[in-house]
Amino acid sequence: MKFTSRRTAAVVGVALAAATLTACTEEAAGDDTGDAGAATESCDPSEVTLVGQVRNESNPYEASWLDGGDAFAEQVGLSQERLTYDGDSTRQQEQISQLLAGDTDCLVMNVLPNGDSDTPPIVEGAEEAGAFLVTQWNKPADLAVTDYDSWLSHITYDGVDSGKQIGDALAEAIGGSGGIIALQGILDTGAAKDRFAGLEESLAGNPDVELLDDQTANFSRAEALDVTKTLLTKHGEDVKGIWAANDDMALGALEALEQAGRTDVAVVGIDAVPDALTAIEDGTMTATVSSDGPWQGGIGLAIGYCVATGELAVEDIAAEDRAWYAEQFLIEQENVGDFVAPETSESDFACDNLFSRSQGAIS
Amino acid sequence: MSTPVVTKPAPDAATVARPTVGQRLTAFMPVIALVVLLAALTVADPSFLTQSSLTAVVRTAAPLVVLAAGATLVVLCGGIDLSIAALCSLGTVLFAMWLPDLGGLTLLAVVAATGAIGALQGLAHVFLRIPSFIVTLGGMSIFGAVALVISDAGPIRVVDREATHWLTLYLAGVLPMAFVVALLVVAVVWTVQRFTPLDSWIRATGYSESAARLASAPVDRVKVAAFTVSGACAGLAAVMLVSRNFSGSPTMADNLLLPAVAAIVVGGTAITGGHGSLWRSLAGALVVTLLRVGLPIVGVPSAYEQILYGAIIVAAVALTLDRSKLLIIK
Amino acid sequence: MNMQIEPEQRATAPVTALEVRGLVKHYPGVKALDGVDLVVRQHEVVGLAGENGAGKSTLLKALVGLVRPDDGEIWVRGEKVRLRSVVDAADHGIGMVFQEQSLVPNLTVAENIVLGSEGLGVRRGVYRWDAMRRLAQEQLDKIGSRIDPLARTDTLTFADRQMVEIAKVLRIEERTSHPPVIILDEPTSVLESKEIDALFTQVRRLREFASVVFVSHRLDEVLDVCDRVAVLRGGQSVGELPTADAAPDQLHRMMIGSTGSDDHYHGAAVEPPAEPREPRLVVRGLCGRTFRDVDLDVHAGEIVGIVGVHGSGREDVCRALFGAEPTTAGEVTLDGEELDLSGTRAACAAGVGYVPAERKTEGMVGPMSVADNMTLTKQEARCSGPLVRPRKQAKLVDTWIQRLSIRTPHRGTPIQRLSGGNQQKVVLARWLVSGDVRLLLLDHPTRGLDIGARSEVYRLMRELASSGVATVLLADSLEEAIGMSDRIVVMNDGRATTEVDAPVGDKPTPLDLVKEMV
Amino acid sequence: MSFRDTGPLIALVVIVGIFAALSPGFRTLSNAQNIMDAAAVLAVVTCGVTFVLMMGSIDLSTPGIMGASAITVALLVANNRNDNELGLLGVALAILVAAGLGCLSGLALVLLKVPSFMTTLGVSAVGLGVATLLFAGVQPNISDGTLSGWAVDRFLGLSTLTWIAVACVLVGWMVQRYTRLGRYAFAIGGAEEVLALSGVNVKPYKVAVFTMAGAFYGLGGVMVTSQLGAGLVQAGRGYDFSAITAAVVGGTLLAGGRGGVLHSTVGVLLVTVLTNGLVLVGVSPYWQGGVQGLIVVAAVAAAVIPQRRRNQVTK
Repeated sequence: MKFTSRRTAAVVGVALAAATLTACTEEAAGDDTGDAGAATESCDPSEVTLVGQVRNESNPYEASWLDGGDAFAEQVGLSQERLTYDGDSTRQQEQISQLLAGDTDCLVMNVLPNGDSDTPPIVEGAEEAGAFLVTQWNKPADLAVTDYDSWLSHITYDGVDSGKQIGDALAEAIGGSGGIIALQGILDTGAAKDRFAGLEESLAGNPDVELLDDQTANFSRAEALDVTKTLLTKHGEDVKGIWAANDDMALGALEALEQAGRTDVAVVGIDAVPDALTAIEDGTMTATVSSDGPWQGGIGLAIGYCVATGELAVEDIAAEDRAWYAEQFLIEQENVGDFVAPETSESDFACDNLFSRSQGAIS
Repeated sequence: MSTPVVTKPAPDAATVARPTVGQRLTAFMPVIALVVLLAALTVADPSFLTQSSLTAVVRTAAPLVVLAAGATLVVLCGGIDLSIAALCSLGTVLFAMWLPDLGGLTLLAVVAATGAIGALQGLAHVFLRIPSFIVTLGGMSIFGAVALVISDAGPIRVVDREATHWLTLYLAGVLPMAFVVALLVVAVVWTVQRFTPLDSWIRATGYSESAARLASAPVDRVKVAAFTVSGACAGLAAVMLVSRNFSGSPTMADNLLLPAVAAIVVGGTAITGGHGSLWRSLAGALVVTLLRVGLPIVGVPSAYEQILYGAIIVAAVALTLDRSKLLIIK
Repeated sequence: MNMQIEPEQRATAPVTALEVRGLVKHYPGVKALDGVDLVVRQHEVVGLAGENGAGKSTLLKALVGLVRPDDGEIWVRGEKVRLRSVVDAADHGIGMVFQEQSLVPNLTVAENIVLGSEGLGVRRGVYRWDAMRRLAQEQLDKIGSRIDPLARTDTLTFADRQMVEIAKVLRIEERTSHPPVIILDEPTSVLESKEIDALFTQVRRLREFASVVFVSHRLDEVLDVCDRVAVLRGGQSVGELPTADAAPDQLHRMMIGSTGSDDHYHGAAVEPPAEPREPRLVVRGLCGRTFRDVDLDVHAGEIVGIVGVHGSGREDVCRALFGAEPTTAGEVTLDGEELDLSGTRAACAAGVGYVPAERKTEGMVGPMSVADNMTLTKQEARCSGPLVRPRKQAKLVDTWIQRLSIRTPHRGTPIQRLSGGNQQKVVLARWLVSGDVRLLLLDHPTRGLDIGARSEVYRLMRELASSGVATVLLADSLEEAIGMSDRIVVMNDGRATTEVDAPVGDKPTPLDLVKEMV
Repeated sequence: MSFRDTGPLIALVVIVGIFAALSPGFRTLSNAQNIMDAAAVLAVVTCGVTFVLMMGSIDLSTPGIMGASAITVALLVANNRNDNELGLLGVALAILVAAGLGCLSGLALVLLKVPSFMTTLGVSAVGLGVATLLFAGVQPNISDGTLSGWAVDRFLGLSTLTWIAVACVLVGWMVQRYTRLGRYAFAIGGAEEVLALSGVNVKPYKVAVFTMAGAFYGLGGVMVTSQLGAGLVQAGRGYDFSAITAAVVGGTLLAGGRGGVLHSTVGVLLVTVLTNGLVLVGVSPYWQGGVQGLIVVAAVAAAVIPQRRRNQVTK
């Protein structure tokens, strides 16, 4: 009796396992959207869904990005769905996969991945669902955009270059020699690493500039304030300059300097946020490198829109325009006036003018 | 003055052994909350209620379910595990690092490693008598640091996707394998709990630790076991995240801590211990996931989304919590 | 003391201070009060007696506004009142000293005394410690206590805390111009005999300026301190007795509604073993935090009582033998084998059982079922292998429910819904279900139980002893210790000082023991 | 004073000693000032959370409430977004908003009977939402002289913010020692049911404690705004757990009924000294979090071990 029941159990178990295996499928059944690859038919312009996704709206740069997206959407008579994931990688993935579970035929996504590692799943998801995707800033170096059909383009700024540019500006500001401290971004991001690599390049070219200390302040103004204060105590008068991986941290460092009563320290950052530009105008900050939020918010959607509506074919996008560095400028007191109010014009987003700001393919 | 002759004159105490309608309803509250929320989202955006959309929700919810299920055991014992998210992040790093060497065994190795780390926390809690809140708060920062150091603070790509491919499959075309695994975890833990003395030990420990100890229930071992399972679940959730993201990263799951605890409480498990179950946490995790992904997808603007999230989560707990078991709400 | 009393009030004929007419209270499935009447006159101590479940606590709760009766009336000095809260009751001059002490442990004595009605002690939300201390001192003076009002309450002894409670309840005098009614709910259940005497002195003092309702399960006490006893049974008033001409038996009969046995301690005397055998439990030179060099022998089938005042260390010895309290030195053997004192699991595995004094917090897990509570300890009783066998468990639990006549609607009922006596029987059954218990350590096993429940516990203890279990008993009262034990060990200041044989027919008197205890 | 009370203080002294021995930069007067300044915001926030913990509740609403008050104050004092120039009145209004949010957690706790863990989590999300709404995409920078002066002006070597923190600790201690609110918060943690039996309605006190805690967080948010010269939605990020850690390390019991503002302040100093010392000693930024976690556990363990009892309940 016992024996038979055990045999029955075994049979049932094997049967179940077999059923399980045969029932496994690569993708969910249901909507017939996923005919992998870019949709061959073009969408009616009014059917295109535009989605912009950034970390949060409580950051001026990213808020301006979404506003740029809205401006573009308005230009083509649509509206943009604004998504934010609060700097939470898992939440970003969750939102994307939920988005892709809906109607993806004419979906255009302009996404700021939270970190390098967040890009592959987004790309694969979009590819599978056939949604048009443009990513910005973060991408693993070995992931090639040209391997995909739905992933139209990846845009970023050359972090190594910007890190080096402001490093050089800082070296110049402190007279070519002296100690500096560096405030790193979130350690787990490509931007932070590239920018720091740029600083190291700059240091190599300025042998008399000494890096006294580097600490992370996680791209945060508040953390930069505390870290800078502590480092100022540690190194005292030796600190001649502060290199920050973004403007928010540079602004935090400025506050720390003010509180410590130090006016002899040069500060540089990256991103050209409005407050930093004001500080450069006032002369309290030395330099920053521009990145253009409103343009980034618009251009990603524009590329997707042009492809979705058939005005541009994926095959026609040159390989060097699939992953490219956008134009950036070193902003110092002399030229700050040109950047205080960044403007985008409709012509920036015209389908035949999409890649005008390219500084070359990402190497 | 009467002179009755019966020996036991008092009326037989409470003849009600069966749960009342209200009590039965409380047991199903998490599911009711889930259905109501789903209905509300559908009203807000009718296209939300599609099969593929629901499939995506459960797929998304899988790691959260596993995390919450493990931590539920600790909560049932009257403690709390704040380290699950950091441990899960560490798990993703370990998985990505070990995969090239260990191949198919990596999953087991990661689950075993995180389980062992969980056990270590349990031992520290039990033998040093440090409140679990502190032990796991410390664990949270320690695991975060370890993950940062061994990964060199960067994501580690997983090249060999075959190892986690099975988790991305769909059972019968609709059920994501990850969710099936999550269901299995809940079912297995629940079954083990249900059919062994563990269930009564855990509840006794949660309701009244000193009574359980004086009844010679193996309180210390039960607690260590709960932390071990919680750790192992964090490892399994880590594998699920890796299968989704094709990489491990030292901060990948850090933001899942509060959603996981919220899932447990929304499910109606008492944060003070004793009362609750893993099934409730399953429903809770689905509610939290719906809130996290559903609100923005149906088009609630970011600022209002947070306000709504805050309000709904409090309302959901107000619904699901069985207050008859709790005298004082702290 | 009693400065507030106007002489003529005391002189006049007894005025009714409080009257209860036909009070009814239903709970789901139970009629807790079924038409209770009670009259309390001024300057009178009224005892309230009744078995557990007779409705005493519900009646008291109704009197202080914690329970709203479904029917019936409460009259205070000729005025019909509706009591909605403790404050309401206090405004009408009714206050209660609760059975479970109701002091906040981490506040000072002064704060506890004025808690909820700080009066001058707080001005616009700000404490004025001087005024508060004075207020508290006034109350403490009323009962002639010397407790420091600024001491933290959790540093006081149990008896002192009881005094603080009484001082606290006397605050209601300030809310009413009339003499108050003070309710004492089981005030003696955790006091030692000396402390009880002090309490009784207080009760007699209280009578000078207040009325007192005194509830105790110890009938001798009730008869001792009260002027009159009202008896409740099954939620009904079954009558009252003037204490002057009442005997405990008479009262007992009224309570249980039949003639109980005269001496509830000794059912049947156990034949002492013919020849002295090796003792089952041998303790030599046991030392711990609160006790030193304790020697103790307990034979199989023997009940050994340990008596001592608070601080004698007897509770800790008991817990140490169960592995729940660390020891620093000493040898303990059980049936010749060394007993592992490293933890409760080891003790349990060796066949030692322990019933803690704090039933509600240490003895049972309130929200869990009778069955789960009963089988929490011995896994073999409900499992085969690692798996729980629900049917096996149910059968066993039902057997023991029947054997110990535990009154519960169902084995799945949460134990907290049972009456105290039935709860205690479940806790005891926990050690019996596997049938391998060799030594039982009973720490106040009858605390808070009524007579009926107590005699059942006594009967059970006897049965276990006659089946060969060795028992160590920390009794609730000296009488209980004397009545139940075959031998009594007196502990004094952490040492076992004296041993007194107490065979049936040759029992020592309480006085003999008290001399040794202090 | 028992060991439990003095333990954290001893730990503080020991850690200060170790860092002083290891790092010359640590032993300077300017670093001492630095530590005090860095501890200011955390001290104020911890004051608030201490009262909640004393009741045995928990409060995770700090990030949301601080964010809301930071943005509110930045928009109400002289700033680059609008023409408001309310000065100190703006500060008061921001604190009022924060107190209102705190009140909301308290009300949800007593009216809906939802555990504080969840109500405060919810209120935190609400606070962040309100902050994001007010933020509206443009960083409000303050130009109000008084407010930005708080972070810069010094008196006896310490910035005004630090003196505000000192005042808060004093006020907190007075509230705890001399007001009914403070003593009842303490009593609620000790034996809530007894208060009810004594005829005290604890609900208003619970709401009041959460409201007061909210006000403290609000002041914390204002202080962060003063430090940074701008209103940030993320002004309170991380303060929830660091404040609770500081309070617990200082000897305030999570279960309630023990500890207090002074204990917590010792905890705040301990945590701040650790952060500061680790950077000065040159511990890799990767490891800092871990070392901090380890030391916190060790500190609590050292305080707990001497009082270990068998059969003791640890949650």
